[in-house]
Amino acid sequence: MSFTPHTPEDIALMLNSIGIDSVEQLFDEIPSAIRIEGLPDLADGINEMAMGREIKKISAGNKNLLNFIGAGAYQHHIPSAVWQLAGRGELLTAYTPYQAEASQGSLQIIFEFQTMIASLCGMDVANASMYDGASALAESILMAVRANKKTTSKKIVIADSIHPCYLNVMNSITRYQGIEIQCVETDRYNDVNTLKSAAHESFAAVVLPQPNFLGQLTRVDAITDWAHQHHALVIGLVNPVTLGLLKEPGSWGARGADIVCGEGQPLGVPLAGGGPYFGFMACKKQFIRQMPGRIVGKTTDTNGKTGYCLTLQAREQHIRRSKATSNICTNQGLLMTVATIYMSLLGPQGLKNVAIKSHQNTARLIELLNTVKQVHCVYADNFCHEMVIQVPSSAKSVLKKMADRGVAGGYDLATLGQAWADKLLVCSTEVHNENDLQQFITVLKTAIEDV
Amino acid sequence: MSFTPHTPEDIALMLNSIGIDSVEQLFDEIPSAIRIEGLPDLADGINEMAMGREIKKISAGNKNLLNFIGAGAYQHHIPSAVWQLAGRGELLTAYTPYQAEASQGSLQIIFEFQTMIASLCGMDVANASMYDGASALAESILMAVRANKKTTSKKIVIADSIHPCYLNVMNSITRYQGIEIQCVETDRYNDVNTLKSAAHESFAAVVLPQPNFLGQLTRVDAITDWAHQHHALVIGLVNPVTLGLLKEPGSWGARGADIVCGEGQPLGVPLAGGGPYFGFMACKKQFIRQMPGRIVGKTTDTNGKTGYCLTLQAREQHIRRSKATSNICTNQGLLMTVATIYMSLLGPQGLKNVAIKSHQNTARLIELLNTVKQVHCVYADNFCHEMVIQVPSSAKSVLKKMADRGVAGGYDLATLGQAWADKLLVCSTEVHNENDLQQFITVLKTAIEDV
Amino acid sequence: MLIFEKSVQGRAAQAQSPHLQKDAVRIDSSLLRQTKPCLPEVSELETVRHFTNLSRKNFSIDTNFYPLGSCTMKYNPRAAHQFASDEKFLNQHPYIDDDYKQGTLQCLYELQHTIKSVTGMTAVSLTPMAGAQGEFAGVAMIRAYHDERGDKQREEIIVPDAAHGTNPATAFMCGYKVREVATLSDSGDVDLTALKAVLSEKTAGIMLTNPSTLGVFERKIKEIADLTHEAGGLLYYDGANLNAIMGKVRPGDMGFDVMHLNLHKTFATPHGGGGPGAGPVAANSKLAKYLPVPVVQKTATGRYILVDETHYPHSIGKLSTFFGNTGVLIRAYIYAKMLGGNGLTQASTLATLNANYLMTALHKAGFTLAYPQRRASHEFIITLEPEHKIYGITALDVAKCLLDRGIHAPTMYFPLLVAECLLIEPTETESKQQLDEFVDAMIAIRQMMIENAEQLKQAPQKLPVTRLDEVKAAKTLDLVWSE
Amino acid sequence: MLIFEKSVQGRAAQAQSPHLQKDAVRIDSSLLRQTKPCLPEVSELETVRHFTNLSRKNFSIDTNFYPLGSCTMKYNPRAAHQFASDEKFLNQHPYIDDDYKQGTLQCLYELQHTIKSVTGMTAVSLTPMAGAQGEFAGVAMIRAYHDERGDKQREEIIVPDAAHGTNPATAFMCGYKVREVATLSDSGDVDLTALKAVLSEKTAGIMLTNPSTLGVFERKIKEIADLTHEAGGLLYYDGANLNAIMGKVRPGDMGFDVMHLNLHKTFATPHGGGGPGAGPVAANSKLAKYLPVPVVQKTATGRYILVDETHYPHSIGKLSTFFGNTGVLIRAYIYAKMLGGNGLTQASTLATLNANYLMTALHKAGFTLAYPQRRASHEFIITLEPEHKIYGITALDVAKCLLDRGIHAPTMYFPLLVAECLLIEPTETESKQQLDEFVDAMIAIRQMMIENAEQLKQAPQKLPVTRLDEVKAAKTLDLVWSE
Ligand SMILES: Cc1ncc(COP(=O)(O)O)c(C=O)c1O
Ligand SMILES: Cc1ncc(COP(=O)(O)O)c(C=O)c1O
Repeated sequence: MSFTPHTPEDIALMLNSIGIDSVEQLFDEIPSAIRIEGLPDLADGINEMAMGREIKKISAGNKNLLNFIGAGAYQHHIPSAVWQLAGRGELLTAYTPYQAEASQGSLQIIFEFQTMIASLCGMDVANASMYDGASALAESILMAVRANKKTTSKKIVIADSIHPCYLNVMNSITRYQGIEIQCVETDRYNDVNTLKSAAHESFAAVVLPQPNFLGQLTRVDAITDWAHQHHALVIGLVNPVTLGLLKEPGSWGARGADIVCGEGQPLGVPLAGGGPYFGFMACKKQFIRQMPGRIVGKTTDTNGKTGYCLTLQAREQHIRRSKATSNICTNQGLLMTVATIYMSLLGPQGLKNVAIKSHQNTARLIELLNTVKQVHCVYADNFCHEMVIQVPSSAKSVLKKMADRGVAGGYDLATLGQAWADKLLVCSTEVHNENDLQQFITVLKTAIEDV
Repeated sequence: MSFTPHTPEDIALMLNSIGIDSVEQLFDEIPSAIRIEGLPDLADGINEMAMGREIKKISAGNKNLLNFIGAGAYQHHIPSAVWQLAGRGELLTAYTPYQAEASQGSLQIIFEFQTMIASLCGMDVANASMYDGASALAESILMAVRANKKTTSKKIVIADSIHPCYLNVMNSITRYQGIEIQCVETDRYNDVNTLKSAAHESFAAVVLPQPNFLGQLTRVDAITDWAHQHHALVIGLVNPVTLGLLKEPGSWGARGADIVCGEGQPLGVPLAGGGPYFGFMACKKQFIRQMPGRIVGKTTDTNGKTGYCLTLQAREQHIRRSKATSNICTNQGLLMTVATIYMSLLGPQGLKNVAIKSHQNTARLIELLNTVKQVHCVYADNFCHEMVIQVPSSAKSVLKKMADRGVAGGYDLATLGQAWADKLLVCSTEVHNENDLQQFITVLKTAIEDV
Repeated sequence: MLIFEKSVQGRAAQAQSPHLQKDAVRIDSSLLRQTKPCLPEVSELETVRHFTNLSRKNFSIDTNFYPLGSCTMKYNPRAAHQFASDEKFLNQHPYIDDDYKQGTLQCLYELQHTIKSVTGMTAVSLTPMAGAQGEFAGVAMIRAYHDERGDKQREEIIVPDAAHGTNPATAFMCGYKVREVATLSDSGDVDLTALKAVLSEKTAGIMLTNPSTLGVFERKIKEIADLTHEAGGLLYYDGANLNAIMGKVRPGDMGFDVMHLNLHKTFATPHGGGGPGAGPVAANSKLAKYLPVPVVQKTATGRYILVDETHYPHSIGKLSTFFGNTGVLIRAYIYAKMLGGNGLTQASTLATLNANYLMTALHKAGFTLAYPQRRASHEFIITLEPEHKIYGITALDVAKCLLDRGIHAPTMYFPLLVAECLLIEPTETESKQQLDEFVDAMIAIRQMMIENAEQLKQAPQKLPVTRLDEVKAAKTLDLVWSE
Repeated sequence: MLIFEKSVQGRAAQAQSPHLQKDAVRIDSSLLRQTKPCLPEVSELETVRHFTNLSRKNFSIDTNFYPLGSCTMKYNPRAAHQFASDEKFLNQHPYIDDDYKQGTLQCLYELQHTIKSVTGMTAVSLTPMAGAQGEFAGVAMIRAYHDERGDKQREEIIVPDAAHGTNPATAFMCGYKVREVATLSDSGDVDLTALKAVLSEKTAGIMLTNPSTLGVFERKIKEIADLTHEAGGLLYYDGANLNAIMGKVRPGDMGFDVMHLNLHKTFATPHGGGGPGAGPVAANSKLAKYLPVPVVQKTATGRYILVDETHYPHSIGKLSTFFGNTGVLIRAYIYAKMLGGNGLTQASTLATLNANYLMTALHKAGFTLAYPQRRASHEFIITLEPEHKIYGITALDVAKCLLDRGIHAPTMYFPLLVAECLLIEPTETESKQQLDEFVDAMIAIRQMMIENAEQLKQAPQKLPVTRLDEVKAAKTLDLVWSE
C-alpha cells in the first residue's frame, strides 16, 4: 500500500539503467552495522477499505457533545463552501509558494488574507500565519523586544489574565532569549491603575488581551496610552471574530496597539480536537522587518501585469539563518486559506452579526442562569461571549455529570488555582439556539443535584 | 436566502435602466386574474446554519444497517478519491457539454467511459449513460425493435428471471409503442430448451440477464446462439462489477450479444437510498444509429489537435424531435464520471478481485448458513455474489427482527408471489469481513428463534 | 492524453483492490471471462492527477458565468451538496424497511408539499429522473386518463413550433402523433387561429412551456386552456421555465392539468456535466391517480411510507428501479427549505429583473431583440441576423468568442424559429456587475465584427482546443480508444 | 482581480449570516468598533468562483509532478483526508474530558508507537507543529539536559554548512551560538578534521540531517556520534530526509539522541500551500523526560490519557495551546497504518530507486552531478555551473522553463554549497514514465540553451504571469490592498 506505481518490470529496467542488480544495493553506503531489514515491529499495511472500517471503529471512541466550552477554541458555524473549496487539490496539495509564477493562487489568497487581518486589527500589515495563537503571542513578544529600540529591557508585562496555556507556551518559547515576563493581576476591567502600581521598571512591551481569558472586556484605551508613555510597545491579543464588533487594536488609545496577534481558529476552522488552527500577526508598518513568518507583496511581471510573491525573505531562516526573525518555515497555509474564504463569505456585516449573536446568546444564558439556584454568575456583565459561573461543588464533578448527559458545560477553571476550583468558564456562540441554552440549564441543574 | 447578490442600490439602478418603477412591473404581462403574491403556504427561508441543524435532526431518522441486501443495488467499497474528484466544481456544476471547446474535461471523460464500458461488455461502442438500469433496459428493448430489420415483430422474450421492478419499468416505458413482452420461466441455469418450447413465433429480441435476479448464472452461450438462429437480437442485462470476472456479453455464443445494458451503480456509486445511479448501454457498431442517449466522438480542432465532441446528435430529440431514438436529454453525467474514476482506480485486476472477493464472501456465507438449523440455501451453487435462502417463517418477519438488531438481512422475495414468501435474496460483497458474516449468522439465528 | 495511454501493464492503485487469500471461484469456467477488459492500469496518484487536470478543461458555474437559456444555470449551494452527502443518507440500501429511512422519506414528503405549493397542483410524484422523464410521465398520465374514459380516438398531442425537442419526442414515446402549432412571430404568443384549426376530437392534449422557450409569457394562456379543455384535451406544462414565475403565477391556476419541474434548473441541483437531474411530475385532481409510483405519504401516526400500485391502482407504473434520483431530490429539498416561500419568490423576481436588465442593456448596445415589444421572462432572445447579413458572422461565432472571454455561450439556435438566435438566461444569482461585463463583452465582439470578422471566426483561441470539427467526428465515428 | 475589487457595499452571502432579532449589545460603547473592516462584500457564488479560479493558478501534487528536493512532495492519499474529516474528529473541543476523545487519543498513541519503531527512539511527543518547532523542541531538550547537569558552559551548537536554515535559526532561538562545520566538497560527508576542531567543552550538540541535504548518506555518522558524545555534546537529527531510510537504518541506531520528523513530508500529509505540518520530536532514554507536553499514555486499563507537566516535571513545557496539529497527526496515523511496516520500507526503497534512476538518467543526458561518486539517497543534486558558464543561463532559468512544461521546479540554490544547483527529489509515488518525461524536458531545455538562450531566460510564458519582479515587491512593500 505504499501508493507506488512501480511494476516489477519498471524496477528491473530502472536497476538495469542504474547498473545494479537489486534495490538493496542502493543502500550499500549505509554502514552495515546499523542497517536494519524492514520494520518488523509494525504490522503490514492494509487497504483503504480495511482502513475505513478501522477508523470508524476508532472514531466511535469519540463522543460529540453539545458544546459550551470556549477557552481559546470557539465553535462557530462554518459555511460548507469553506472546506469544499479549501479541499481542492490545488490548494490542499501545493507547497509553500516559493515558485511564484506557479503559485499565484496561494499568493493572492495570502495577499487578501493580509489585507483582511490587517484591517480587522486596524494595523498596516499582517503576515501569512503562525502556528497557533499561543506561539503567535510568543513570537510577538520576541518581535516586540527586537522592535522596541527605545529600551534595552527584555521585560514584558502581561496586563490582565491570559490563557494559562498561552503563558506556558510563551515561557517555553521565549525563555532562552532572556525574556522576563511579569504577569499583573488586575481587576476585571483591567484598570490601568493596577498596572501603574505593579510595573515599575522600564519594560519592552505590554500584552493586552481583549477579551481576557475570563471573557471580560479590558479598558484598552487607558493602558495603551500608559504603555506608550512608558515607551513600551503594546501587543494586542485578540479574538478575530469579536473584532467584527469590538474596537480594532489600531484604534486603542491615542496611538493604537503596535503588534496584534491571536488565535485564528474562530475564522472557519473546526474545533478538531485542538488543531490544526493558525495564529495571526499584524503590526504597524514600521515594525515589519521584525515580523517573523511569510509575507506576500504585490509586484509586476515582465509584461507589467500584476502578480504576487513572497517578499522580505531576508527576515527568514532560509536566507538569514541564525540571524532570522524566527526559525518558522512551514506555517499554517491551508487554515489561512480557510479563514480568507470564511471572512469573504461573512463579510463585515456577517462577522459583526456572529459576534453580536454570540454575545446575545451568552447574555441570554446569563438570564437563564439567574433562575438556577446555587449557581452564581461571577461576571454577569462586561463580557463578550464567555463568562464565569460558580457552582456549589467542584467544577470538575459538575462537568463530569454534565458530559454524561451530552453537554460539555465549560472549562474547569481549577487550572487557575484552588480558589477557582468551583468555577466554570462558559461560552455560547451563534451556533446555539434557544433549545440548546435551555438544555444547558436543565443538564446543569440535574448535574448539580446529582453531585 | 435566495443566494442573490442584489443590493437595494443594484435593484434601483437596474429598474431605472429598464425604465420601470418596481419589480412588480416586470410581471405585468401575466393576466392579473391568475397572479399570486408570493408563496404564503411555505415557511420563510432559513440560513445555512439552521438548515444544518434541521437536516441533522431529519437524517437521524435514517438508520444505517449492516447490509446484506443486493437485489439491484450493491454495496461496494468506494475509494475516497472518487467523490473528492467528482465533487470538484468543474465537474459538479458544468452543464451538458454542448459547447465542446469549453467542455473538453467532461467530453474526454465520456470518451474514456465509453471505451471502458464497451470493453467490459465486449461491445464496440457505448453511450454516455441512461437514467438507471431499468430504464436502460426499456430503452434497449425499444432500440432492439428498431434495430432488428429482419423481423417486424415487436415481441421481446425475457429469458429468465429479471428484477420485478425492471419488468414494471420496462412495461411503463415501452407499452405505448406496441411492444409485447413474454417472460419465460426457465430453470436456474436458464437452459435453452425451456425457451425453445416456450417461444414459438418470431420475436425481435431476447433479454438475457447475467446473473439473473436470483443471483444465478445463466448458460448464456446456448441461448445467444439460439436467439441468433431465430434472427432475434440478444440484449445482455449485466452487472458491470461481475464483468470483471464473468464472460463479456460480446463473447456469448458464436456471435455475442448485440446490445448490453445494466445498472451502473456498483461502479463507485453509493447506495444512497436508491439514487442517483446510472444506466449504461453498449452495442455492436452496426446498431449505433439506433442507440439513444449521448455519444462522444474523437475529432480534431482547426490546428489538427485532438479533441472530443458530442456526435451523432441527429439521433437525439433536440435535432430529430418526434423521430428521435428517445426523448432522453439530461442523463446521469456525474455518476458516469464517478464510474470512470472508479474503474480507473480499480483497473482490470482490481475489478476482478472485487468480483472474486464478493463471490468468495457469498460462498463463505453459504458455508456458514449450512450450520444454521431451519435455514435452507435454495441455490447453493451456480451463484455469483447473491443467493436465495429459505427461512422457517415469513421472510418479512425474519427481516424485521434482523433489522431490529442492526442487520439488513436481504431482500424479501414475497414480491415474486406467495410461494416465495419464505425466501430471502441475500448478497455479500467485498465490504464484508469474517466478523460481518458471523454477525449475519448470529442475528439470523436469533431472529428465527424470536419469530 | 487519454488515461489508457498512461496505462502500464501490472500497475494498480494498490490500496483499492480487495485482498484475496486465494483466487479460486466456484463458477463454471465456461462462464468466466478470458480477455482483459480495457481498463487503465494506473496508480492512485496518476488517477487523481488525470481527472483533476481533465476537470480543469471544463467551464462550470463554479468558474464561469453561464447564461445558458432554458438551463437555469444558477449557483448550486455547497450546503445542499454537503448535507446530502451525509452518510446517513448515503449508506442506505433502497430496500431497507421504511422504518429505517424516515429521514429520507421526510425530506421527500416535504419536497412534495413544496412542489404542490409552488405549482398549484394537488399531487406529486418525485420519481422521474429528469425533465424528459417527467414529460413522459405527464403525457402517459394524459393517455391513461383518456384510455380509462374509453376515449381511444385521441391520438394527437399538440406542440408549439418553439417547443423543446423533448416535447415531441415524448409525445411519440407515448404513442401519440405530434401536431405542431405556430407561434406568432411578432409577439411570441401561440397563434390561436392555428390552434383552433388543429384542436379536434383527436386531441389528447397540448404541451406548453410558459413562459415559453421564446422568453415571453403566453398571455392567452387561459383562452388556450379553455379551448383545449373544450375540445376534450388536457394541458401539459413543461416546467423548465419555472424559475420565472415562482410566487407570481402557478401552472395549476393557468389551467394546466399536469406538469413536470426540472429541479436541476429551478431548484439549483448541480448539473454534473449532464445530469443527474430530477423531473418530478405534478398533477391536478383529474390526473392525480395516474401518477407514477412510488410516492411518499404520511400516516395518521406521523410515519412516512412509500406507496405503490396497491395504493395507486391507476398509476402509469414505475419509471425507475428504486426511487428516482433520491440524492438530487434531497438537495432540492434543502435548497427549497433554505430559500423558503419568500426566497423562492425573490429568486423569480430577481431572475426576471436580471433578464430584463440585460435585455435592455443589449438592446441599448445595438443588438436586435427577437421580441422587442415584450417583457423578458427570466430569459430572452437576441437575433444576430442583422450582424450575419452585414458581417457574415454567425451566432456560433459569437458564442465561441464569448468562450474566449471566459463566459459560457448562451443557448444557440434554439428555439429554431428565430434565425441566428442566442437565448440568454442570466439567472438570479449573478450580479449586476457580471451582467455589465457580459454587455461589455458583446460590445467588444461587435467591434471585432467590424474590425476583423475573420479573427472572430477563429474563436476560440484561449481554450484547450480551437474550434472542433464536428462533421469529422460524425464521419469517422471514433467512439472508443484502441491501441 | 482581488476579491476586494469585486466587493459591492451591502452585498453579502445571505445564507451565512446569523439571524438577529435585534442588534443591541450590552457592551460599553467605548469598546465598540467604529470603522468597517476591509472584508469583501460579495455573494456566495462570487466567493466560490473567486477561490475556485484562484486555486486554478497553482501548481500542486494533484496536478503536477513536483520534484522539490528536501520537501518530499509525494501523493497525499485522499483516504487520509476523508477519514480525518469525519465529524467524530472535527466536532471535538480540545478541552472535553479524555473519556470523550478516546478515538483521537488512540490514533495519537499508535502514531507515537509507529514513530518509535521507525526512528529507534524510545519516546515521542507529537505536539510540535512543523519541522522547525520540532527542532526547537529537540534543541531545547538538549539544553535542558545540560542545564540539569549544571553543564552551563555549553553554549554552542554545531551545524554543517549544508544544513537547512531552520537549524541555525533554531539554535539561536534556544540561546545558542552557532558553529558551522564544513562539508567535504568531493564526497558530501562532514569534514571530520573540521569537526574535531570545533568540538569542545562548549559544545552542547550538533544538528545533522542524514542523508544530508546534499542527497548523500553521511557514512561516518558513527564516528561523528562518538566524537560528539565524547566531547559531552548531544546529537540532533533533522528528520526532513527520513523518507530515504525507513526500514533501512534508524537515527537511534546511528547515535542520535533526539530528532524531529516532518509528517507533512515523510507521512504524506498535504502541504496545504504552506502548512499545516507536524514535527513530532522523538528522543532516546537520555532525553525522554524533557519532551514537550502533552503526550499520550495508555493506562493499565487500556484507557488513553493526555499527560502534562505533572507527569513530566522536566518537560521543556508546552509548544502549542492545545495538542499541536491534531488533524495532521490523524492523517499521518492513517497513512502509516495503511502502509504498515512493509509499505513504509517499500516507500523508502522506491523513493531511493527513483532518485538513483533519475540521477543516472540525467547524468547520461550530460548533466553534471554534484556528487558523481555517490549513491543518491531519495534526492540528489545537479549543478548547472557548466551550462551557466557556457550559455549564461542560471538554475533559476531552468527552473522557470520546467514550470512552462508543467513540471514544478526542483529546489534551487539550496544547499548553498553547490553553485547553480537543483536539488531533485522525485519521491516514490512517481512513475518511471514521469521520470523519463522529466529527463526529456531537461534535454529539451538544454537544447534551448544552445539554440535560444534568450528565450529560455524569458520563461515562464505559459503561466498566469511571466517572471515576477521580486526586487520591486521588496522595494514597494505593497502588502495590503487599499482603494
Ligand atoms: C424547455 C425544456 N423542456 C424540457 C427539457 C428537458 O429536461 P431534461 O434535460 O431534464 O430532460 C429542457 C432541458 O433542457 C428544456 O429546456
Ligand atoms: C532539511 C530540512 N529541515 C527542516 C525543515 C523545516 O521543516 P518545516 O518547514 O516543517 O518547519 C525543512 C523543510 O523545508 C527541511 O527541508
